[in-house]
Amino acid sequence: MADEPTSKQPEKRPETSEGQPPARETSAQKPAEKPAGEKPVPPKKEAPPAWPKPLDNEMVRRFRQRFGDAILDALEDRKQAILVVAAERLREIAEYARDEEQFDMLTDLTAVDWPKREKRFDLVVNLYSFPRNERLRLKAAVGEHDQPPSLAPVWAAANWLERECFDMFGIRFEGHPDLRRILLPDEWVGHPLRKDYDILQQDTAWVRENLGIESGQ
Amino acid sequence: MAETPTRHVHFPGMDTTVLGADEIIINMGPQHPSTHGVLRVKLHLDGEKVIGSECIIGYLHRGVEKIAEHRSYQQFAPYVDRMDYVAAVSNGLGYCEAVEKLLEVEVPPRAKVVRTILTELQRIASHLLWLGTHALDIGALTPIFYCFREREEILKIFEKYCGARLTTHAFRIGGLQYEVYDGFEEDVKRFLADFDRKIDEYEALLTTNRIWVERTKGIGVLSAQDAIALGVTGPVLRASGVKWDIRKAFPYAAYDRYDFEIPVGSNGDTYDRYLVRMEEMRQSRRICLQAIEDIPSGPILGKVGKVMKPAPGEVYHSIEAPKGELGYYIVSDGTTQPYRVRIRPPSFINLQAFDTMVRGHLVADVVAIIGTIDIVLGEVDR
Amino acid sequence: MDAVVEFLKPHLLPLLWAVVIVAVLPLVAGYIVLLERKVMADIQARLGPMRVGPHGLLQPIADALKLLLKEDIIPANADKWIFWIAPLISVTAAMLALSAMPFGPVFQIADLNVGLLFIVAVSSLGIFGIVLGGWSSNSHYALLGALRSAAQVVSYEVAVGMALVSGLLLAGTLSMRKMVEAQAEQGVWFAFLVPVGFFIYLVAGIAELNRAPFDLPEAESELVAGYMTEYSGFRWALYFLGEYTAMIVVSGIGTTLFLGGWLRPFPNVAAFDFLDYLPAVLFLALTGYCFYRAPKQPVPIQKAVMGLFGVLCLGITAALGWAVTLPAEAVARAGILGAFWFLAKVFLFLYSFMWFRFTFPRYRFDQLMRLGWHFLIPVSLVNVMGVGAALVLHRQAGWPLWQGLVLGTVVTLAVAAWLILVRQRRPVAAPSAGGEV
Amino acid sequence: MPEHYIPIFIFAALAAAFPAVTLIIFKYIRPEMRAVGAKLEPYECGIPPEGDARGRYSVRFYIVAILFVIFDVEVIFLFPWAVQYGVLGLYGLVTMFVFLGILLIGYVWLYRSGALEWIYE
Repeated sequence: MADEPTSKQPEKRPETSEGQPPARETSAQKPAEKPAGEKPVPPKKEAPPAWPKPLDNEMVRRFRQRFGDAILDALEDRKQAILVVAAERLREIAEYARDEEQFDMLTDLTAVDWPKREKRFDLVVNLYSFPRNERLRLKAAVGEHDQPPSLAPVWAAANWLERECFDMFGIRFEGHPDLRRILLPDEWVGHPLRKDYDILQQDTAWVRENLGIESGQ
Repeated sequence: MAETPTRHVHFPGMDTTVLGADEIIINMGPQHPSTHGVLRVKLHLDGEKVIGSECIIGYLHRGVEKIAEHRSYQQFAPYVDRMDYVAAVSNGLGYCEAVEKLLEVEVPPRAKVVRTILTELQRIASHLLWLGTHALDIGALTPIFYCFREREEILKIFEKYCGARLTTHAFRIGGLQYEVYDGFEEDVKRFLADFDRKIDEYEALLTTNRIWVERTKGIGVLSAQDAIALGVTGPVLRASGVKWDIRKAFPYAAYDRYDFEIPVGSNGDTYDRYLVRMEEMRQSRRICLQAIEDIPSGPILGKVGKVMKPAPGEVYHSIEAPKGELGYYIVSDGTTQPYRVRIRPPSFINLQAFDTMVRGHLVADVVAIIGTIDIVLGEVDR
Repeated sequence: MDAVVEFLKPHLLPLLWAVVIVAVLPLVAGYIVLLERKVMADIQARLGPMRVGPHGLLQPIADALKLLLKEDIIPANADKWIFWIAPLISVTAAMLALSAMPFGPVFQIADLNVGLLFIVAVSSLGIFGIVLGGWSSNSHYALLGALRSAAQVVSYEVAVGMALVSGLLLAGTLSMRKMVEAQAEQGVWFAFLVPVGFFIYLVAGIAELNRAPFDLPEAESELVAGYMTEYSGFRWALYFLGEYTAMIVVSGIGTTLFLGGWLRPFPNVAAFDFLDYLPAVLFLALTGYCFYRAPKQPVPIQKAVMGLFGVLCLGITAALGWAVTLPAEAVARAGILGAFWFLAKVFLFLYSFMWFRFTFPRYRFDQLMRLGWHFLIPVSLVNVMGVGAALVLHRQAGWPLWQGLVLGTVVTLAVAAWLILVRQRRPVAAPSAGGEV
Repeated sequence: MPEHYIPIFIFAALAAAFPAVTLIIFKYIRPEMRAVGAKLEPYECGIPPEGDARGRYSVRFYIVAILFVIFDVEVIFLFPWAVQYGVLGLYGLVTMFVFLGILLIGYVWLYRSGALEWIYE
């Protein structure tokens, strides 16, 4: 299997600074079949527009006016609006977005793990507004032991999405009606989508315990 | 007969609370004929009436999102076919377009049109499979064979185009891998020419059938308000009366070039969802007919390098998959591998509405409601 | 020994027939299953069983062997004795109902003066097999299936009874044989005199058989296999045998009371005498087809089997042809031709059962109960009254019978239409979605 | 008259014996296997069932059973009436109309009280 080498060392993502992960050293973790094909980087990508750009429009101003410091940043990335908000006030902001800004549907709720950061998780909430036909992304940094407010009271859709988020990242949402694992068995150890989750060790342990055989990995 | 909304049985000396049946807990699934795979539903029954339900999922969880973090952008593309395995082409389209958006690559028009045709054929195939299994759940044994007969034609086109029938991996990031084969247009045209009549055939079996209507009307009603709150998308949302389709809201591929209608229902019940999907098949046919007449010439692959290194950043892109909004949220850290791929599976989120839809109905309606949501467990569990 | 022989002597022919029924019935049931699969395949645009024997003709035998040799599982928590005996009840009850069934004027085990009552009573016992089997399995699905089955059968029993009464009013007898003779005398099948009764009998009969679209006790998409969920191997096959035998019974009653039993179409019209030759010609054609297809089979053994079936058909042709040549008053002629017509009508019923099964979706349980209690029972009640009134008008006031019957039918249909309209004004599904209970 | 039933009794014995005997014979013919473990569990989609299946059933089943007793007995009364109808004539019609009328009143009462509904709140 050509892609074996990458899957064997999953948690060695180099990351130097916060927020903006730079390009990884090229040669270190290349899959075997592409040895040095990295040098001629496509020229068209030489000077891409430096995403993300700061975003400033009417809506962002309204948010800023209403929530002040809780709106940490407003960005535009590939023509998509992103609001970076304070996790503690997420529910308030969400309620405001739903009621005043007409973002009536919660499209998606997920997280991204940045283990090197002070607050390692980015909670990502994708919203959609039917009347405005617009999308908005809320992002909030959440520490490993933080308990961000649950959005389930705001959108019923958040229920399972937050359960999945808890299952995969271990983020505990405060005020969630039924925070249990959803995809993995209840007795599962660890949260797989964290960057430091060791797949092989988990797999061997689970297989040994539950099936009574040695894992073939 | 005097009409009273609720009827009570009053037998002297009989207290129905004392005489009530024990609450029965029944497991439907994971190995059950009509839970469409490995869905497990725990039903709390009073007699045959459902007073509560819980979906237990994850039996097919493969960690697709984790796998993505250890594959390059191109390597991951075939994996998405395994999510909604009855609509692999749509999955692939969503993923490719998301990465293209991340790379800011322009896809040539020819590729866009071919993509549109194949995706719409896939929508028809997916709806056909849904229709067959849904009808089978409700006890109509015959439509599924007719549906498979037509679906077979579509799969044959897929097979000729890219060598696979189910998990096709039909598209490449930036456009298409293969030029369409000789006779592609004829094959598609032949299929489409006949297909309208075939839909009439299914409708003749079901649409006005009294039993079918009784089994589906008023069953699993989802109001527009509930549907939006639950994040439900796709035909389920449209049947509740919300006219929203990503093909119109955020046109992707070549959908902005074609005329088509978005069918909507009014009651949000199982019958409306049935009608919406039937009409969607006709509209898909219409799109294909327009597209196949005029496939632009030109290259089929945009300017993408062999090595894809999107600039750091993130993108969310979604398409109207047969089941609903299929979204990909991809975070790039500037390397050849995605830092995080989040897949917004329509089935997963639509399935959440199951409990709302099923309460107060009978056991027999449970299968009708599972069928009407049109879930694929490969996508729910990922 | 001699005393026993002497005792049995008057019953020799019936006893022979009894042995034949017991011996042949499982085979017949197996071939009905094959027929059903073929009909299903035809409706569903495919071929059906084609592998075992030419055109799958040996499939029932292969299935039977497999089921007989299959592992026999009795669940640990099941009530063993009841679990053991339940399918036997089902089969025995259904078979016993055949004992008063006239397969033609000769082939009848016993012509009871309360024949119809006996058949209805005995065949109703089959429900015990289903309920006991479902209960003893100690499985939720089986229990729900059994309860549904019980409620369904008893609900439709009433409608079936009423529909039969409307026919009985015309026949004036409970003896199965005399019913057919009454229809011969009056020169018309009762289905044409009481069409509503016949229709209700057909619908309620299907419901009583737990056949689609009323197959809720074993609705596979909901209850997996209903009351038979825990049954496997031969016990499961016994339930199947019981079910298919019951199908023959219900078809047999319908044939006898409504479709003229063993009478050929237009038995009293000499111009239609050529119909007597039809059976032989039909089987001759079948023979020809078998012999025509035999050499085209791919494997020698299949050729042989096809040929064998050809020979079988030829034998039947010979029997039917021989019967036709006999004088009109010969017992053998009436017996053989009668058996043909009776079975042909039974198969007409069976075919319609299959046809319905592959065309209609399944009713939901409350809808099924509503159809029974809110529609069929009142309509059949009115129908009985209508037929009764028509007969009195005919006999006492001298009206032509058909006028009264048409009047009665029109009134019944009006009531039926009114009931449908009342039903449609009501909400189709009572429960409100999303409500907390 | 009873001699009519002799073949039926013999047939009943045959019909009951046939499946039972087959069942017993093939018990010795088929390859012996002893089911163990989960095979002996009642089927519940691969999940160990919760609770005993033989709980208390819904009261509706009992109502249907009672209704059946009432109505089916009436139908049985109709059988001899139908057979003797030719003899009874108008007298039979009137009496039966009265009988069925009473039954119909009961039916209407049941209908309106909702006892014939399978679902009621």
